[in-house]
Amino acid sequence: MKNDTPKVFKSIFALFVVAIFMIGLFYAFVSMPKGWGVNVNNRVSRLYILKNVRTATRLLDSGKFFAKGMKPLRAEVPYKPIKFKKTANLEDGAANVVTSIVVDYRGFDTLGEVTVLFLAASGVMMLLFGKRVKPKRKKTEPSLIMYVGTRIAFAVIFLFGIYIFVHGHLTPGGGFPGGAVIASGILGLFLGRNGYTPNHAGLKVFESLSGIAFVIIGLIGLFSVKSFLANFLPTGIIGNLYSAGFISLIYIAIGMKVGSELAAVVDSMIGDTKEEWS
Amino acid sequence: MIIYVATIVVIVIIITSLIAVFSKKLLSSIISMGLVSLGVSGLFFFLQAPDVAITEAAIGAGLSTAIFVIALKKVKKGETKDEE
Amino acid sequence: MNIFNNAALLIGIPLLFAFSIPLFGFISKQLTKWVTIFVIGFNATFSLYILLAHKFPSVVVMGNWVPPFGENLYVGPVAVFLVTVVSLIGLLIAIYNLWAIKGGDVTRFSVLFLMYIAGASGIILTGDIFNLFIFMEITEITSYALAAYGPERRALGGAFKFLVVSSIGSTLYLLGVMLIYTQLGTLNIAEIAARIGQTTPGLLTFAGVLLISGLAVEAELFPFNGWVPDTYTGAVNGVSAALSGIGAIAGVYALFRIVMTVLGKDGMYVLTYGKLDLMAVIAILATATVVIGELSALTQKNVKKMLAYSSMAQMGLVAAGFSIGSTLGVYGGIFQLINHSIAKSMLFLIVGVLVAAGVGERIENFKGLWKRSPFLSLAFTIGAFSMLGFPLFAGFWSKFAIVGASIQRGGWYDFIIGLVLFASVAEAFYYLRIVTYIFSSTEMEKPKIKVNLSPAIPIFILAVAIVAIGVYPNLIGNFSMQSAGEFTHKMKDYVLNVIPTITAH
Amino acid sequence: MLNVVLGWLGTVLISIGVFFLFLGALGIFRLPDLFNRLQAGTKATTLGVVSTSIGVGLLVKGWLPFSVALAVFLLMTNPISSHAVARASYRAGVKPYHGTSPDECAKRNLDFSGEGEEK
Repeated sequence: MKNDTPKVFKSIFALFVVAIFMIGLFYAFVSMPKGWGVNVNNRVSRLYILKNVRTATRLLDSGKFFAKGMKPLRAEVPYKPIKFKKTANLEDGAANVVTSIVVDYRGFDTLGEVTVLFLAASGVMMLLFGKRVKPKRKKTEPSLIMYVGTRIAFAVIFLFGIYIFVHGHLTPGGGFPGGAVIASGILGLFLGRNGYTPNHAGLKVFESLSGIAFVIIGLIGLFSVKSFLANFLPTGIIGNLYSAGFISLIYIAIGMKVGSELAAVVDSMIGDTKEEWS
Repeated sequence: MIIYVATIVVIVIIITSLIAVFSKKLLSSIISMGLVSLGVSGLFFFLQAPDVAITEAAIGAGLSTAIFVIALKKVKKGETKDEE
Repeated sequence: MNIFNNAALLIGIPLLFAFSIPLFGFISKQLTKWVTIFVIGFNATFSLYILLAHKFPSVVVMGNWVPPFGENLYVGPVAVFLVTVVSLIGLLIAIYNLWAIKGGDVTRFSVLFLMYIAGASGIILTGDIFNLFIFMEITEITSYALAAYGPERRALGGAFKFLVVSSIGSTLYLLGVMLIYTQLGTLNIAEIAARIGQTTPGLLTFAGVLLISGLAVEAELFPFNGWVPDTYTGAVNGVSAALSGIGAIAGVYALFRIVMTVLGKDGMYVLTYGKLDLMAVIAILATATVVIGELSALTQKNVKKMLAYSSMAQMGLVAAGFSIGSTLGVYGGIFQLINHSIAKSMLFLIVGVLVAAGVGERIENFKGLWKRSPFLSLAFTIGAFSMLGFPLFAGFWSKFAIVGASIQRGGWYDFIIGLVLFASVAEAFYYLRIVTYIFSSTEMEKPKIKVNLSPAIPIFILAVAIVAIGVYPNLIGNFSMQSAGEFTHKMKDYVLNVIPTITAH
Repeated sequence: MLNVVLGWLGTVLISIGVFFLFLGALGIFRLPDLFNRLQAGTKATTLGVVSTSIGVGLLVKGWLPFSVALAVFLLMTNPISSHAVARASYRAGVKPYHGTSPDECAKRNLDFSGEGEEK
């Protein structure tokens, strides 16, 4: 398709849009209160924990906080203020605070992110679906050095990926980077040998089972603690491998899922397929 | 000290992203995108977010670059097939 | 055990089955479609139960952290009502897909379709501004993939356009969320809504513009809806029906949840803080959307493209209804939204059946359809009459409500009456053209169209629903009225229910 | 006593590593073509980084296992990757420097056609 718009106008228009955007962003940051960040006095924790929770329980019992005509919510579940310092120094026992935010406080978001990745992989596979065909042009056969080297490196990379997601609650890292590291090891295997194909059915089963495991952990929380994705395991002593409740379980599930998904994406991208519509 | 290193990294990021936008070859765009990701992951590390840094390095610089290259190869193969 | 705390199952069960559908795919491809129907049916019955039990609002806590700390689902009147509609329409489209989807990767299609509906439900249910983003991503990613499904090349082009536009949109939305988070340090919708006055006005304006730009992509408002015609035309008909019937509901809901609850002021008429009256902006965008959509639809010879432009215009009407800001206006908007999604998804399904029968998508191909298939012709006529707001059909009552609301509001909002009338005239022109084509006789004898049971059931149910709502509008009018309050009286109906202990206002 | 010895050893290792890294950088500047530069880059930096990391492991208490693991990983991957780069560029038609004689690859007429050397 031919486009007759002169290039200069396009560039000017693009610059105009970008300029408006930048001016807005600049204005937004300039007009921000001093300190360049969250106003600490208004922080959530201060507002709700230090001032209000004690009185909140009392007021909730008297029903004053509800609008007229509204039934009190959670009437059957009494309002419990959160008990901090249940574990040594954090409320969910993870030495890595990022992890406890990602998996415990905002575990639902993480479930959503995993789903996004799963759907992206599914979309790629759906688009590239078809009968596998042999490539017409012959590919270069990688040398023996690559073949042996990638296989040895794969073992180390795989181990490292597992380390990253098993220690997610202790050291920086977690399910997503661990899975990505594993997938890049599998990518190395693809580079090392022509016609390398992982076990498709195995990858699919792995992917499904780990996703199911994640949701089932959430459902166990729903039926034992009455809240979806609640931490239902004891939090243990901070810094131990067996601590932080269900965080490491979820990270193992995420790591396996991300690893197998990305590997499947790479596989379906590399393989040559022919579309077929019955 | 770390502010100087970070400044250098930021400059590298800007230059590589400009290369990614303006380069004529798609392959060099992809490679420079990978470099951008690498720089960004370093920047995350300087900003004391090692979690994000590891993720960015593994996914942005490693895997997505590879997937882009594979996709580019696939697209080019399709083009030549149509011409023949 | 309290069933309302289990509303998390509305998200959890679809997720569980979406992850396990590839396993079912090993057994049989047909089985995956049945699993989809089963799961969406579960969602529909569960949400219908909650809707009829009248025990909402309730707050579903995620991860055992009370609202401002963790995340929550807000099962309020709007959420329950819209989730019910979404899952019912999704169920019907899934039944249609049972017949329509053949070839290609059926397993993955089932996964994506199931998650599309779960994502739309998630957008509607969630009480967290970032979680909203996640579910937006889920619906958008599934929409690209679903829109690209099919043997036709044009599907890819449409899907790619949608991909580009909506990734820009979601980036803008994320930027807006970031700006608000830097100001308030919270992501909970209720808390932001209560404390929105503490932000800097200029920054709030910019953040609001960013949020609206991001959400308007899925709500199909004017400058962000360039993807609509190509994507709807290119996609398989079942997917087009889902995009216009389900995605539109979620998009409009998200847009007005942000504009009215988060950025809006409490009270009868919604105004905004900051230097910009965001509702006026929405009204202008809605006007532009209606005018452009209707005028473009007038010139189309392709029925599917015409439906796409008409869908755009209808979303403009919905936004116009919302932008009046009064309870009656919101009521009209929600009512119009429901009518639109019922009628438009039915029309797309009918076009799908006709295309599969070899009739084609051009207007000329509809000539003499009455003799070939009375059932489809009648259903199409019902849908068309509902779209153009013919009395005794569903669309009439919603347009009537919007007009009434604008009269009640007065002032410059009177122009919305003109807008609705203009839209009705234009719609009458292009829908009645097709209807006359359908009932005109041709000399050429053409074979009769045989309609399978699987597409016939959803079309029949949707047509009956349109007539039923038209005859007895309170069928959904009551629920719409119940919902409308939540948008306009945000403190009483939303914030205090989520965080009863909130003090900052 | 042991600490002093380890400290000296570590310092010496780091110095060797830094020297080789410098040589690698110099080689990349001075050498004529891609293959030579690749050789300089890989050979020198492999030794340089490995000995630097082991030296750091000796100097800082408790880092030795990590640095040894790092060194092993580098020893495994660095030569392989540069081998792959060199092979790909030779196949892509990058001509070696004219002073490179003999061109063993051309002489032995290695089979690059894709008929597998090994399966």
